[in-house]
Amino acid sequence: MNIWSALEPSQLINLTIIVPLVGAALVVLLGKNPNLRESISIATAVILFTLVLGITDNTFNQLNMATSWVDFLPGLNIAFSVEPLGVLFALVASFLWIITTIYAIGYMRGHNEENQTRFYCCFALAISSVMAICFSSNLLTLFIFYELLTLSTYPLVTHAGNKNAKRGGRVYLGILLSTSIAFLLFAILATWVSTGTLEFTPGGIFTDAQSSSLVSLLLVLFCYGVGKAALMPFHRWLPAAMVAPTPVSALLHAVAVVKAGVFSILKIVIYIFGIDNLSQISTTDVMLYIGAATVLFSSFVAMTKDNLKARLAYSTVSQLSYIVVGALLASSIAFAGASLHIVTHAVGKITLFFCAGSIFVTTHKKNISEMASLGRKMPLTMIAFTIGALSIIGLPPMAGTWSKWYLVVGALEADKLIILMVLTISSLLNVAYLLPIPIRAFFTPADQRSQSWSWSETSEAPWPSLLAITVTSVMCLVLFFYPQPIIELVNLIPGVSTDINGGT
Amino acid sequence: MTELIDLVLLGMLAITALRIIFLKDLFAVVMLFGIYSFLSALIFVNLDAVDVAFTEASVGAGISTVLMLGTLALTGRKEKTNNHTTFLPLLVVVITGAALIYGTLDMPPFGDPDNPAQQHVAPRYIQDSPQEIGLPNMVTSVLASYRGFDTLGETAVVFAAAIGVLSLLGLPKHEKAAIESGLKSHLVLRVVAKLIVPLTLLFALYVQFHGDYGPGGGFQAGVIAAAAIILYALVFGLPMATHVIQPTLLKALAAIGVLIYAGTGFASFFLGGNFLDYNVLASDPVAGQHIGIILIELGVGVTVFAAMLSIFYAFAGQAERANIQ
Amino acid sequence: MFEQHSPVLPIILPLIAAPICILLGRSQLAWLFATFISALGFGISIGLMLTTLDQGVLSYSLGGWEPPWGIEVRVDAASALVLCVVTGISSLVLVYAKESIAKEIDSSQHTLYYTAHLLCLAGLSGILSTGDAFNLFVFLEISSLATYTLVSLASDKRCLTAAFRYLIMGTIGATFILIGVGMMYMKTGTLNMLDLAARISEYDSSRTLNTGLAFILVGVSIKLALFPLHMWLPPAYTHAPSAVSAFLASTATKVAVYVMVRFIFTIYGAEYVFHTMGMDTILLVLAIVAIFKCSFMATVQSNVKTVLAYSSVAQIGYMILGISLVSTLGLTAGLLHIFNHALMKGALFMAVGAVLLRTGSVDIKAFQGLGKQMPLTMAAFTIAGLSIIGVPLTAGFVSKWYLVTAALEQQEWTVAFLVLAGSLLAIIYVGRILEAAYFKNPAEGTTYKEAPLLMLIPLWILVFANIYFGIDTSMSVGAADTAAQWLTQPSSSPATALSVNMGGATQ
Amino acid sequence: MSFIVDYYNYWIVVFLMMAGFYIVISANNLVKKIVGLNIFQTSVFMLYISIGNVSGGSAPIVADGITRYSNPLPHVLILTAIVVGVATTSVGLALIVRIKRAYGTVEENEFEDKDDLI
Repeated sequence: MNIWSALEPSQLINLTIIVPLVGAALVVLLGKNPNLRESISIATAVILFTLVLGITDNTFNQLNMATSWVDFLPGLNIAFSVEPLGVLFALVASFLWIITTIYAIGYMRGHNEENQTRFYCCFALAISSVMAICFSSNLLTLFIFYELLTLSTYPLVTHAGNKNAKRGGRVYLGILLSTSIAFLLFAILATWVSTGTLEFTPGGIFTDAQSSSLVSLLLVLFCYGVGKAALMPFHRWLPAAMVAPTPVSALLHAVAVVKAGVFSILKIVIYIFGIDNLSQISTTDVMLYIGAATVLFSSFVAMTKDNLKARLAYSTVSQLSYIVVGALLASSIAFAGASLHIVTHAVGKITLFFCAGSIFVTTHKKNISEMASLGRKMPLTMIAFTIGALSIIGLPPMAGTWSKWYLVVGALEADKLIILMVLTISSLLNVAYLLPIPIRAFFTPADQRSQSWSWSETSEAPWPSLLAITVTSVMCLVLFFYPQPIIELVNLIPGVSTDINGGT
Repeated sequence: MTELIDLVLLGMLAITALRIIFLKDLFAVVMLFGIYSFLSALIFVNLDAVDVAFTEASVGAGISTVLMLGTLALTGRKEKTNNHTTFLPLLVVVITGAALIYGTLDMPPFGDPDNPAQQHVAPRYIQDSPQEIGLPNMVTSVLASYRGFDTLGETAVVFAAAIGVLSLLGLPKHEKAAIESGLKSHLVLRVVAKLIVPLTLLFALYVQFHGDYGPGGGFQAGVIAAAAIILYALVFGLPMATHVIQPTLLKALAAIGVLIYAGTGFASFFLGGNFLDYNVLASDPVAGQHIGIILIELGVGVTVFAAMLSIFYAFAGQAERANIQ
Repeated sequence: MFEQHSPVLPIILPLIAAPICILLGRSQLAWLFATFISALGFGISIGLMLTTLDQGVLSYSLGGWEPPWGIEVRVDAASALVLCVVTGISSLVLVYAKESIAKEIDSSQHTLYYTAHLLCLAGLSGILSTGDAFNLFVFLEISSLATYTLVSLASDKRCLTAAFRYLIMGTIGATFILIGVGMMYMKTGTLNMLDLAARISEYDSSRTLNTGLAFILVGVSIKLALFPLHMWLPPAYTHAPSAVSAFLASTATKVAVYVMVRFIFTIYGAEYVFHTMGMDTILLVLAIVAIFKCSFMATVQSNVKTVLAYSSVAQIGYMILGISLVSTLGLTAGLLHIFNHALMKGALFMAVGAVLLRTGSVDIKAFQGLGKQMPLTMAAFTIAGLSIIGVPLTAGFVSKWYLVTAALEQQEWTVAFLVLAGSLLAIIYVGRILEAAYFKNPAEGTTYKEAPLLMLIPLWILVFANIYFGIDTSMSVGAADTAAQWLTQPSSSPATALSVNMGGATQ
Repeated sequence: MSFIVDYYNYWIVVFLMMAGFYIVISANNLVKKIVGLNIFQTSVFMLYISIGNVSGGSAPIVADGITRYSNPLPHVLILTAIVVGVATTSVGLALIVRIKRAYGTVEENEFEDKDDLI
């Protein structure tokens, strides 16, 4: 599993950040030759994934990996170290990058997009930032790459370059930069001034020396400061970002960027506040209920959207809040559920986005109302869509089952029945806004003629895209039957366990 | 007695200033300003500041007034009435004035020899400078030696002003203008001017080199010499003047004056002293001081003469242009 | 042999070079010579910086007369830091100027431009190095006169009214400083800064000294364009030639901030200014109003140079805010922002100058589509713009970090939040320009070439400096921190020959 | 009474300064502004010279039989300041000449748009 065992473990971290950068540079250099450019993209993605696998292997072997780049300020440096939660996220992001690149080749060519070099280059830059966020060992490093991620995805969001793209980009950048500067940076600085450290430390860094009101305030600031987690009312950027080409929406706005947001919240909760201390903070419940409200409210909004990508976007907002809720339940098992949800939601939602993109490329249809009887034309795509939707809803035999299960158990353990109800209602709402799409595609005839269906009717998306869709939908199934490695990884997170009552 | 004269002069100044505020005729305003300058020069004399009085008279009442008149000739002599609100400026002035009055309440009494200002640094200039520098005029000693760096800066300011005016207005080309200019038709003026100009130049030289012993020095001398040429230009016309002293030469002279001054400073470098340390210029420190002061006063004189004259040329050149048009 | 004279060289080299430029006559020669002198000054300044950090304060007696009788040039870490900024920016701007002024200034005046630039540089260096309060006034006037000239060199007639307004305001400011220095002299009998400090500390409070301080602070505030005395700055920076805007925006106001620091911390002492007079609250409020009012003004301008000018006033607010926090950390933040802001604003104005050169306009419409047509220039503008916003890995982020930390250290939570909120406005005004550059299409049928190499090189040097000092902060923060420590606790600065001297002088 | 004798000089000087300052900020005509600036500065010079005055002293030029001299330092400072003043004046006036040529007026309220207002 670890083909990089010859290298020193800490070098692996550097490589995960640098390899995508090199990839980006090569993409720019080879921009004139599309075949070469895209081969490089895939090769980089594959290398990156093997690197992350190597890191995963080392993590299971309890090897410490840490590296420090520069001393930014006295007592504060840009440094990286590996911990299980980060590995989990890195695995998801790097694996799905391969798939997305394959998909993107089909999509971008099928759609004859312009500026493809810029697209692949920024994509690699964004992944590099994501890796740095995964392995950041202090808040400063996290913040720096969080901002770089925002900036490197901005050109992707505004890829089309038209008026809509500009408006979307404005909202995107405006909300993400504003919240991060006004709240997140403020919270980080306040933490720095009051505790003198920003290191991610198991059990948290706040002690009795900090007043409880300060810590409560900081929790709110952190939750809202991480605008990428799309907690209401700062969720508007995510639907706005849907002007981007679908591969971007798929990877970044269903996986990398938004997950970087919730990942940051998870990391802050566990390593800055500490799960155990969470219940003593007065604002935890406030944020918890705001998260719960976001879950419900955005599900309702999703139901009203006819545009498929917009509906998926609001669904993402809702699902992200699951993770926030899981983090703030102050229960070890809920936290495990939240961590797992990063993985399961990622494979489920990326499948849905891939399908949406394929539909758009093949039929140029954006709206759900136009998709009647699409199952005749794109049966494979629509089957994949069904699988993804079931996973998001959390029905067996799909991956989403596990994370929802743990979240529900966590809510019970924390004695928060309201949250339990919210989770249940939200699952029903998921059914209500996701399942009608495949049902409509398969069972509503477009017109009155009722010929029997034959293969010749089909016109699927280009084969690379189809391949990607197949892989992710299979993943949804595989992760249901074989979730063990992931769960083991989650159990390595200090203070987190999938066993009831915190395990042993 | 001194106090009484002081009081009377100050009263006259106050009246002049008030009149200037309300007058709309700019020509009168500028003339009143000249009077204001002269009156303040008198006050300076009364307060024993003879060098300052000399300078104020030649600069404030002389050069500044001439330049203002030159400007008025180009811009018109009437200030137009305006509907500006006077409330805000008045408020600002009253507040500033009140702050100053508040500040005066703690000031050491006027003229008291025991004031801090007279106690700390100044006594050395009064007691030791005649020995250390060897000059009777303490003002020159302080100006040229103890605070010679200030004076270098001052020379640079004059040079900068010349650069500024030249870049804004440009120098007149020295060529015979097609039309008659100046006041050549007035015989009396011509004769008087012919008499006065050389005398003034001679006086300038006297002021230049006598500054060590009495009031005067490079700055005043430069201004006076410039005034002589200005008079010449006024009577015989700018083209004649530019023929005598070419504008490009003036530009070079202004630069050379600064170079003489700074060069003296650099000479101290090479002779092992600090910048502007004249002691090292000769074997005997006092002699060295003397050489140094003569050199830098020369630098000041040359720069001021050239700068003031070229500024005048620039203004006069504008007026000439306006006349031609 | 010049080493012992190094404290005075940054002043007199440009001072003597200016008349030589006039004598050289040809503008090409003048350009080469001025650039050489400026670069030499930069080298000496860096040397001074290293020496002061290593050995402490350098003192040099002009004319061999020991202070307080003679004039002293006194270079400490604070002076050396700003000196490096001024000479460094000046060198880059001079390199940049050759191509830039070719279009903006009439060719007959190029030599005058270089001369005025050198005079301005000499004046600014003099202000930074002198240890004498009156000498400071003289150098202030040299730099001011040169500045008025520089501003008025542009071909647009509006530069004239801008320069005139600047002249009137600037002279009022200088005269206020003169009044203040006079009042200080009246109570102490000395003009040397250290000597003044020693003698002022004998007074608990004195009306004359209070008034003197008030006049000096108001005068300096005009010079540094502190809100609401900033009205001269936007037109001056808007209508001046681009090279001049780039130079002034990154040096002139910074030097004025330095003067304020000098008067507050060295001469009067923070105790007197902030406790006895309660100036900190006033400065703090003005700084915050400046940040918001002027950032907002920047968001509604259509002339990009005006946008940058208003942004400058807002950024000056940040510097003053650092000072008004009355702590070593706050002062460090203020000094650091002087350094960092020079890097960003210099780069921004240079980029705009390049646009002006190619398109002939600096209206925001002129930026449409430039992202494709002048990619290098606009990339530089983007990075410098991100630095203004305070995005991580740029110099601007480091400034913000220190400012907020300093505010939080003083338990000023609201202030800390406002500092960050202020940068949100920067997102808007920078974003508007970037949107025009990257999303709008250029007007029909216009194609512009990339800026000439001689402009791109200094521009990109500044951009790289923005990134470098955003990542490796040891140099900039180290110098600012040392400077702030010495300013706030004079006793912690290494003993020097002069302080021994002074013991005798103040008897 | 001695209070008044001690300070009348300063007070009148303050009045003169403020008269000059008022002209600078209230005048509509640019030339008049410059005149005001000169009056303002000249009055400040008087403040300095007053500081250096010593009752019963004489001009600071060594002469036999005189023991008490006025303070030469303020004189030196003001010599420099006067020069600075005339330098500023000449540049200001040159600007006015150019403004007149460019705008056709030197009255502040007659400039074309708000941006040009001084």
